[in-house]
Amino acid sequence: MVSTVWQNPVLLIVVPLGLAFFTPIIGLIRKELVKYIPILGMLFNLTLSLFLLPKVLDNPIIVSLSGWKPPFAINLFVGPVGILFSILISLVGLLTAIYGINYIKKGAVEKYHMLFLLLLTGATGIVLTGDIFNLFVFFEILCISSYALVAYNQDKNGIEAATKYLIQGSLGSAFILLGIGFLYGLFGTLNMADIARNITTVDSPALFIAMALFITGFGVEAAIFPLNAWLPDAHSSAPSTISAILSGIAIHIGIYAIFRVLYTLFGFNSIFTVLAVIGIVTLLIGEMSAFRQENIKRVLAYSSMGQMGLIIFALSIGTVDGISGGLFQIITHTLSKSLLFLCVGYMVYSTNSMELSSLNGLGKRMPLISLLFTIGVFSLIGLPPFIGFPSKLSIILAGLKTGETLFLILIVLMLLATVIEGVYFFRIIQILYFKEPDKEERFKTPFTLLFPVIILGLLIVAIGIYPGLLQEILDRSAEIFWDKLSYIKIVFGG
Amino acid sequence: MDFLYHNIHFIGAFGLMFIGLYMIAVKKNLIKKIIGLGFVETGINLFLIIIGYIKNGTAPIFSKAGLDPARMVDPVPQALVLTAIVINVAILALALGLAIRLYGHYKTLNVEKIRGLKW
Amino acid sequence: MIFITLLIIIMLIGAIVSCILKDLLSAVIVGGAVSLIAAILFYYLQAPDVAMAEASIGAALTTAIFVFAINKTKRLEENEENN
Amino acid sequence: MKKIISFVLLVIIFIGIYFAVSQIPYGKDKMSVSKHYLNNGVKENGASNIVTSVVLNYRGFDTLGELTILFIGAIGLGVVLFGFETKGKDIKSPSLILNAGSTFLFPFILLFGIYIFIHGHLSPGGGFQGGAVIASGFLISYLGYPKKRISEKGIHIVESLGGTLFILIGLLGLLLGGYFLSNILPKGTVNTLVSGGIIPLLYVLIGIKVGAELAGIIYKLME
Repeated sequence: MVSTVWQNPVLLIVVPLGLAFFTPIIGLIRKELVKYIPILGMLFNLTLSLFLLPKVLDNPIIVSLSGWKPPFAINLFVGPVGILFSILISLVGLLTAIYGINYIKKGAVEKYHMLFLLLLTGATGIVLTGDIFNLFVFFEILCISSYALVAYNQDKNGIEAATKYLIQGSLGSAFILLGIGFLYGLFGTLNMADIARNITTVDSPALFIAMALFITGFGVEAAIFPLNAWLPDAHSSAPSTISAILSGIAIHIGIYAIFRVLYTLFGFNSIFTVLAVIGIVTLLIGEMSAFRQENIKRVLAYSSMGQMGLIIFALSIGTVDGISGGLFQIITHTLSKSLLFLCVGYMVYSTNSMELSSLNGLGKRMPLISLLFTIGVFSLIGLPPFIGFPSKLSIILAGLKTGETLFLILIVLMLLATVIEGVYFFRIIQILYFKEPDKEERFKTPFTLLFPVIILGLLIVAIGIYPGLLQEILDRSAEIFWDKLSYIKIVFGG
Repeated sequence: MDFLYHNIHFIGAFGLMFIGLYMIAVKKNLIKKIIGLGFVETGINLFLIIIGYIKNGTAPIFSKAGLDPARMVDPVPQALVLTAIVINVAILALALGLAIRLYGHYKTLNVEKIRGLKW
Repeated sequence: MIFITLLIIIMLIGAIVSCILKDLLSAVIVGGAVSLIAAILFYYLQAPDVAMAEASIGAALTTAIFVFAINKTKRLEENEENN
Repeated sequence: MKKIISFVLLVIIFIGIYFAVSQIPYGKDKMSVSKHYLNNGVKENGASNIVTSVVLNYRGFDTLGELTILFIGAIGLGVVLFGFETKGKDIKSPSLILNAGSTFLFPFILLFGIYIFIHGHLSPGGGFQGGAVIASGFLISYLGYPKKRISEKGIHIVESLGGTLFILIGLLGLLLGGYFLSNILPKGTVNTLVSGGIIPLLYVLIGIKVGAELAGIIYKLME
């Protein structure tokens, strides 16, 4: 038994949590050590998740906690989607933590690293848990630590954005708790598989209200169209490392939560059409607002909003292909957007300004960063040979495969949005390369800032050239993500 | 009257939530909004406890012999509400911290006078 | 039952009063009272654990935190805010 | 105008919620999982307070998350208020009554808090309630002596140790019992102080940690 303890998936949550709890004591011993703790935790998570991936592709693992079988105790459902997300979280978390070593210098540095680790732990917990209230608890961990981190710079914008985010986000959480109350009142259990097993036994109005509450609540975090007022402010005024995490991970976790609840618990079909339309509306609004911005980080934030719409659309197509495409797009967006935010973080750090005009001619002053920025942009637009191309293609193919007129129209709108996206991103690239720089001197980039960005760039190119590497895993994940009956069967065994 | 009699607990819980949501939506003072947030959470907690209540039930504690488990109220919502109360205090403390900082920057808590905040 | 009905009505009136009051400090104190009544309701709903938690955390500590925060900001809600 | 619109919207939402609630009968027995807890909880965990059993064993993972959230709340407040200079109104020096009263009350409040969390598995109350009582003891001692502060370092050490030990006990359960947070210690006789396996132990840790964290939050907002 002892030999298998170290590969128990619960360690993915517990080890970073324990490290975060232990950090203040380490900080008392030596202050410099604190900034290496997130790296340690994420390195552990990355190794363990990569180790677990081949196993869960065959059979998802059910981990019951505190010694009782589900539904009597909380259980983790460690399926391929969960592990895939866990790999993404720990990869981006690791790279961002390395970036943060030299980037975060002012303010409560120790506390920043603790909150950073806890945010990532919360995200990991959400994707692994199989209990609806446990999901809420981890969701709160994610949200509250991001409220605090958005305010980290303590300037006017940061505090304002954090306040706005906090009020809207905690209202969303309140709705989720209310929805959980309804579900508990109807079924007397909190285990998702147990609820899913019984969900046909109740008439629809109460269930519909519960579902609406869940979509609203998680939708605040996922930035679905009418609920996304906080996003551009929060993502643009946070420190760049946190913007990368929020844009690259937190909002995807919101989407994961929505679709986990919808696929596994409710399984309604009519709502998906509505969600697909909302997704495309979010996409168009996001891209059009990004078009008008003059602040580089706000451009990226609005573009994140647009990408969220695209992912929601893909996941609401309602076929395995669509889900696979949506998951692929999540990976694309995570890698590209964190790359972009990290690059921009360095540009803003060097030029001390977030205005687009201050980026004039940076292509000559910091060639490598600008090159990587261009890779990220091309990948987001969906140009070959970068990762964005196969993912967007698979979404379009999945939509066309359904053969419905509505989806056809939506895909045309999506292509239109891509064109808008292309225009404003090419404008930035033109500013980077074809405007005359104010000064001639070159910036020197420290290695800890350069290394994560280069890794992300390499990953984008590598997966873009060999998308087949990922495709099988994604298809298998999509099957398990979508299939409610097998979820119930796996949890209860037999 | 009969309706009131049977639903008075639910009216209490949802009335509190209603007032809280109204305060968040309409009031312009940040502290008032935060008080409203507290009311919403208290209302939801009340709702959860009401769900677990059984008429003439006893508290789920076997403090003396002869208590019948079938007559006890549901312990799970109580556990959930314990969690929710603690979460609530963390959120409120953070919100008040932010309000203090915001006041330091703008010398007002009226969200309409604070530049970027559109609610 | 009548007692509980009365409590709930007082609680709701307290919440409305806290919504209307211009003086933030009084609003917060009334809010604390609402929490306290909620704690009594929890007790009558056979949840003594929750009642204790709500009374000690929800009513006492939260009110204290609010009072400290108001001490650092402004006590009165400005007049034009309520039109 | 905005008032009326919000009011109408809220009324519509709540009518919808009313229809949903009408499907959940008040005061009826709706349990499915909890039946198991009520019938077997004492046997399985040895704690006579079933709520404690649920909080610390059946749903112990939630409690770990909850502790984390309070931890985040305290740290986050530190991040938000970092380097914020005092602008609060001057506090008058307290009267003799407050001064003497707080000196006199402080140890008793502390003792009461400790009593609450040590008896968490037997009677209502537990770590969170006891921790809150302890924090209010610190609040009163502050009101009596505004100049006197407990050290922030001490608070950090206590909350950090509490959390780490909680996780270590959980991991010990994983190592010896095969499941995270499984109840590995002997259950003892029901309704005595030493019963319930790891439950009283965990509640003591939670009580200390919550007390330190809430006291820390209060101190940060007061400064």
